[in-house]
Amino acid sequence: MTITPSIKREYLAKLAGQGKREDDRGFDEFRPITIETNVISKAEGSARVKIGNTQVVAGIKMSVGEPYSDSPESGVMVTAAELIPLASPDFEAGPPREKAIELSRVVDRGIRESEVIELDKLCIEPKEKVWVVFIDIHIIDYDGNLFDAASLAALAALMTTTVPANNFEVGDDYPLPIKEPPVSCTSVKFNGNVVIDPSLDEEETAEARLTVATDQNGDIRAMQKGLNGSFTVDEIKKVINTSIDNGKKIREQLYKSVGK
Amino acid sequence: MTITPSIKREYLAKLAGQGKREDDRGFDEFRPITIETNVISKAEGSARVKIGNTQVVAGIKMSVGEPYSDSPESGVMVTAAELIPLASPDFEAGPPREKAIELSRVVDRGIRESEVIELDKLCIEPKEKVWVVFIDIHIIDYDGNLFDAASLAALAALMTTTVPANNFEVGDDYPLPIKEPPVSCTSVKFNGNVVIDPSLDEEETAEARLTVATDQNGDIRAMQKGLNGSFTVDEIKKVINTSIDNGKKIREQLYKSVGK
Amino acid sequence: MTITPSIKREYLAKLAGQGKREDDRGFDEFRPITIETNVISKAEGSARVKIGNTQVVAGIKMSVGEPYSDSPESGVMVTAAELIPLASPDFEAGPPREKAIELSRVVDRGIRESEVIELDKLCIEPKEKVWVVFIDIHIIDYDGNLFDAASLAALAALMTTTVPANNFEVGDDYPLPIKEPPVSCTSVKFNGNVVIDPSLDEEETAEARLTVATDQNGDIRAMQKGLNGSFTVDEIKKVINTSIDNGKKIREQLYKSVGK
Amino acid sequence: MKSDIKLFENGKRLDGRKPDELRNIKIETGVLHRAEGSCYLEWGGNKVIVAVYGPREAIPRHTQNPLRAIVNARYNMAAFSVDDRKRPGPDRRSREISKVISEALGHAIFLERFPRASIDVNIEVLEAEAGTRCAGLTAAGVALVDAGIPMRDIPVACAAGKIEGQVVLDLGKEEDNFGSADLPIAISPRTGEILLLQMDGHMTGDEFNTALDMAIKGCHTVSEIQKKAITEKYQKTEGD
Amino acid sequence: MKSDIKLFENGKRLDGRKPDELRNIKIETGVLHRAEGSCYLEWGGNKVIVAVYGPREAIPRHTQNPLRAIVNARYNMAAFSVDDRKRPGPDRRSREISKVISEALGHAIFLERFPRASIDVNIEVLEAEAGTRCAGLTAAGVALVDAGIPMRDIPVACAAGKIEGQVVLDLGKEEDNFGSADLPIAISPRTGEILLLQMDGHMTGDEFNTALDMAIKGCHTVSEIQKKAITEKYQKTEGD
Amino acid sequence: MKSDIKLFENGKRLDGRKPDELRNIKIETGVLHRAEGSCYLEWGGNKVIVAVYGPREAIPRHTQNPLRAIVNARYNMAAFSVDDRKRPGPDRRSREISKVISEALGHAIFLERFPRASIDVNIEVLEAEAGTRCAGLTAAGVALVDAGIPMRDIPVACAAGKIEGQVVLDLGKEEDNFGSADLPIAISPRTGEILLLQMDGHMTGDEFNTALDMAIKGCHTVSEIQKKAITEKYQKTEGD
Repeated sequence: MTITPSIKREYLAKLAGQGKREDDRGFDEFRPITIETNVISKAEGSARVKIGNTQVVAGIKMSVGEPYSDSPESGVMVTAAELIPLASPDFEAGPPREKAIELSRVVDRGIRESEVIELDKLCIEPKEKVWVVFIDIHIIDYDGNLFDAASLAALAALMTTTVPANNFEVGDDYPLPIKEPPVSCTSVKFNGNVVIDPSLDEEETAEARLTVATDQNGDIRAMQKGLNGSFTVDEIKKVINTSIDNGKKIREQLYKSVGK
Repeated sequence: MTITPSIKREYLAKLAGQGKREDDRGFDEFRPITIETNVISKAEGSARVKIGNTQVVAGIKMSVGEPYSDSPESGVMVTAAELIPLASPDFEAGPPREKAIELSRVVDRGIRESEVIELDKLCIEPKEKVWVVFIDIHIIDYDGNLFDAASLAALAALMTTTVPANNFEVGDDYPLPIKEPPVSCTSVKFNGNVVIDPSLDEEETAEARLTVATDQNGDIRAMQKGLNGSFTVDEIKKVINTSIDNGKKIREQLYKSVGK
Repeated sequence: MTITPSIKREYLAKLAGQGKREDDRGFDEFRPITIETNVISKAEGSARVKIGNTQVVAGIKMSVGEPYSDSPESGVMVTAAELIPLASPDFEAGPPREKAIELSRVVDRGIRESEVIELDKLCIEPKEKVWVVFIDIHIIDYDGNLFDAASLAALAALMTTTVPANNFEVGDDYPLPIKEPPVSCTSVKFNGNVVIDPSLDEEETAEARLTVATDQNGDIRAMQKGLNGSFTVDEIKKVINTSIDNGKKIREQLYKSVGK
Repeated sequence: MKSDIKLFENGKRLDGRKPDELRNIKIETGVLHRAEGSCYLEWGGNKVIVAVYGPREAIPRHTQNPLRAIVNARYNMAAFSVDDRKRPGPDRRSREISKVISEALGHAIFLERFPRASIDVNIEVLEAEAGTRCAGLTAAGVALVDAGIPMRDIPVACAAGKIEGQVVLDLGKEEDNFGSADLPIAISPRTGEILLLQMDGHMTGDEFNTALDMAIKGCHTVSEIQKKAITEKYQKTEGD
Repeated sequence: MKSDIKLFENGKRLDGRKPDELRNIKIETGVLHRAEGSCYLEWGGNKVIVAVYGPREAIPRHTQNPLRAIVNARYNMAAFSVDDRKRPGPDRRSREISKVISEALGHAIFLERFPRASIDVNIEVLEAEAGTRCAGLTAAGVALVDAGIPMRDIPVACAAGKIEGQVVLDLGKEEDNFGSADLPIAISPRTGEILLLQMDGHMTGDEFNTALDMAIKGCHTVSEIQKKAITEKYQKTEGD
Repeated sequence: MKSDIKLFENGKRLDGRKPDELRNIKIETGVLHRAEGSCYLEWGGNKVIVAVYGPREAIPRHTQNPLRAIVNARYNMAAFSVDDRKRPGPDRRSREISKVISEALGHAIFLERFPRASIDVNIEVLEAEAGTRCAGLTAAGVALVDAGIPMRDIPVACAAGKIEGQVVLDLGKEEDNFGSADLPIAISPRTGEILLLQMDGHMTGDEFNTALDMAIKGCHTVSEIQKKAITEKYQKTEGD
């Protein structure tokens, strides 16, 4: 783990005290986002998302498998996020660690709990055969805010996924049935300041992190607080509001990028 | 591994030379034993056993599975003992090590070889469906003599187990068919003295360990010698006799605690 | 990893400069080879091969299993080579490392790609039941040139394997159907000299390694270059010729040892 | 999963509780011999035992922080703690929970006093019935006090949630399975700061505010039970 | 596996290429922010990205060589890179490829200048369609230059093979699946030395000589594309 | 498991042995080039090879004992050593056997002469047919001598058991599968001390005494075979 020298910490704190960030963004402002889809032709759906220098590729593979015994008429989704050593000098090879596990579980819940994939439409033969949707997320370049980049890449990939029914000889291909997805926005707190979409430097300085996923109605669909620090109730409410505002803009860009 | 300072070793040896133990027990005397059953309501059977400060919880879960191909009409039993870091500053998280493996294998053999569980009565459909009995043993507080505490907890849990036939839609619930179990007694040797039911201090000083499981007839059903030291033939015979005597008392307490 | 002291390196280089090797062999000469078969009676086929002091035991076990879905009428072969700590002070216990993986993959390809085992004759019931051939290679004593010793032991074991059809109640036993096998010869390069069948000392000094498997027609069936060093095109062609020559002699010895 | 069970009717929940009513909680401290601090907690059907070891040298060494102690919470479920036997050993869920609990506890401890050390908090779930992470964190807070670890405050946790449109405190098992949102939080009761917060499901902003408020109140109630357990232990000890 | 597809007819291959024709290759360098050196490469349907870190202290320590740096190439396929999803993490195939690529790259680098260090070369296959080890090694060569690692030469790889009795350059997917031999090599283009060589299948001595010759020529062609990508990057940088 | 086979009839066992008769044993020492000490042993259908390395620095370091050497026996079965292929690598059974053999050997070695060292005893079972732990321990004793490890005595092992009410020496395969008790032990032959003892099955006190006595006598017989193998080796060496 890189230890940000205290000098960097002080510099960021001093800037923040003047209402500024390293890259001149506002506290409630995201870095530029780009979303490209269909970047992997072997995948059923795929997307490359950049938030600033952070870069994530998500690919969707589908296959036919068995349903869980407690939901015999539902498809199955599996999410895996890998923090491969390609993306950062601090990521090591080997089985996923706490950080990667939290990331993939938060992305997974964001999609699963909001029922973004209509799993009940992915049954081929009750109790026997259903579609399995694998969401694989590769972090390519890590400059902060993986939660939002990974979640956005997964959504863009899902929204451009074609169910490969023909390949599996179970009918004609069709677009993966998808509901309106919530959008995830992450903020961090350092030295009493709360900023959205943290850069790597800001993340390394941060005492507390809060991810809020909101839907098109501005309702809350998922939250995850992280790190040793704390938030006040007021800070949380403010983060929610900023997340709703940014979520709206990002949702528009997402829809545009997937052609909807 | 804690290294008992030589001062402790000398103190215990000196005491033993005077025919005494740290806690004033006789060489052939167990610490107080308590046995509580039905402590975990989610389990099919369960027990908490204390031997002095040593504390063990065993839980039995049952499910329906396939028989082994070489015994198509027998149920299956699986024993796992975990030395979780809760129980001792010396236990580490991670996959089971030699000590935990030996413990669970000795407990398993004590039950399996004496056919305590009547596995041939746990067949539902030959070759297809049999009951699987999971014996999970959690060490909660480790103050010596895990072998006897774990084995006793497993027996008490098994003797109060109800086969959840109703839940699995294969008939009505019934008590797990059980034969008279052998009782395990462990002794250690240090500085030429042999004592039963070693405390942690005695275990850490011990050169050799001997576990003897005996049945209601005083027959021997299992033995396991451990550690670098040796026993003479006479010592072994003496340990067997002490184990038969203590085994009788513990068996009475066990039967009482499970209501038989 | 043992670091050959530079003095050893210089000694071998000096010898090689005079056209000599430690054990007085020619550059293109193997150490004495012995091949014993049927050394493990529990195995369907087995062989112990010595090349100089290097010693390898290979055993073949067969069982009935499912075919791969993309070759429903073919048997399955599985190769595993273990560098057990028995064989060398430098081998460690634990899951196979790069060196063992490369070894078993090179041996596996040598057999698989040349279709030494006629897998299409190992189908019992298309899509359902085929023979699975397990080739397990144990390195017993490691004094250099594992590739050739392991490959030769695997071939001798396969060529003396009986399909245990009777045991699995699928007909009468018969010899495993085998095609003419390619023979693997390994050379190394150090200080500009290329020698075949390296001893351990030569291996530890080597900059580059080249394995060439050739068949009875002198055709090339597999190659694998290893280590940090390089070969010139001429060196490669020369290694191929020496491998063809030695391959012929070894093939004769192999046939004789398996009684063909 | 959908269900036909009516989770909320006539102002009452399935188990008869009012919307803002906690399940029964029982806390006992100093229950283990070997551990430096320990706590046994029952919360509704949950049974949790916690043992604290440390501060002691963190191993392996590369986990050491030269400036402060690390908190190493390990949330583990016994194989027999749930309806379908759980395979022993950590899974992804337990590792995530261990992480968020470690982070929440870290805020309360004077970590900077113990550079290079680890404080190991072993949370063993013996029986599970919705809300084990809150139960585990709450028990951990008490066990840390029992171990004499210097702390700013005793962290405490409680969840609120939503069932059939109604915001309620401390979801029970069916409520957790069939409800529409769950919001477990942990706070520092002296300052009211939020140390842990997760949310799954669907809530409007207003519902969230109500739920957060209710969960914080719940935390304060649980905090009183924590303190009582600690006081009783110390009174007993003095009385010895 | 046998196939009815005609791989070679009228002097042309399935995808219309001549026997000694490469697939399209596109190389871009300096594509990543965090990496010290990086390269993105498309080679036919293959998409590969490489990041180089180091020289830095090799960890764990027991991997350190007191006399020189170690090269730690890690070839990894993304789960979505192939037709049937690949389970994440290294398998035996990827570990063998990592080993032979590490060895080949090591020859080109002045390893003796960095005792106890590791040079970590992360090769990520985003999409795979025959020839990924050559694509990965070629991209790694460029990324090492981009990272400023001092090298004797830029290693480069290319394969030749045999389909239906015909020796051809740079096998495509069907050619790889149904052809009769594959010969991937890597060379040091300045000296022509062979750094990596593997062969599977069946070739006569003459066929091998033809194939080796063709693969070496292929390497030189790819080497030009490597150099162009590097030059373009530096010109751009200077132009900034 | 039950069986209709008659294991004992007319004073003879299935394979014609008398109750107190051993299977054939063949021991050869110094059979490996790399190992510091080695032994090949055949015992009935069992084939075992043992290599000893050390004393050498124990790694990883945290396994070192500052006061004495550790004995690191590793019992391993070859995949092809049994009727149904065994998956390579250690399982729970082999790890338990490794533990009890390590402990038994440790008693015989002057461990205190080699603080921080490990003595590695690799026991490879090439073919298994009841009694491999006794065979492995016995071979290990010889290999330790061959390695020049200073020892108080040469440990030796043998089992007794019960079949159809009859106490017998050295169970064969069917006797092991269908018999009613097995009692493998190891002793220090000079002092008669018991170093290893395990018992499974059902024996009365009297039967146990008979079996223990018989197993000890068996150990002494095997001990003579050990010593002969060692002497022959030394005589050969001197004769060179």
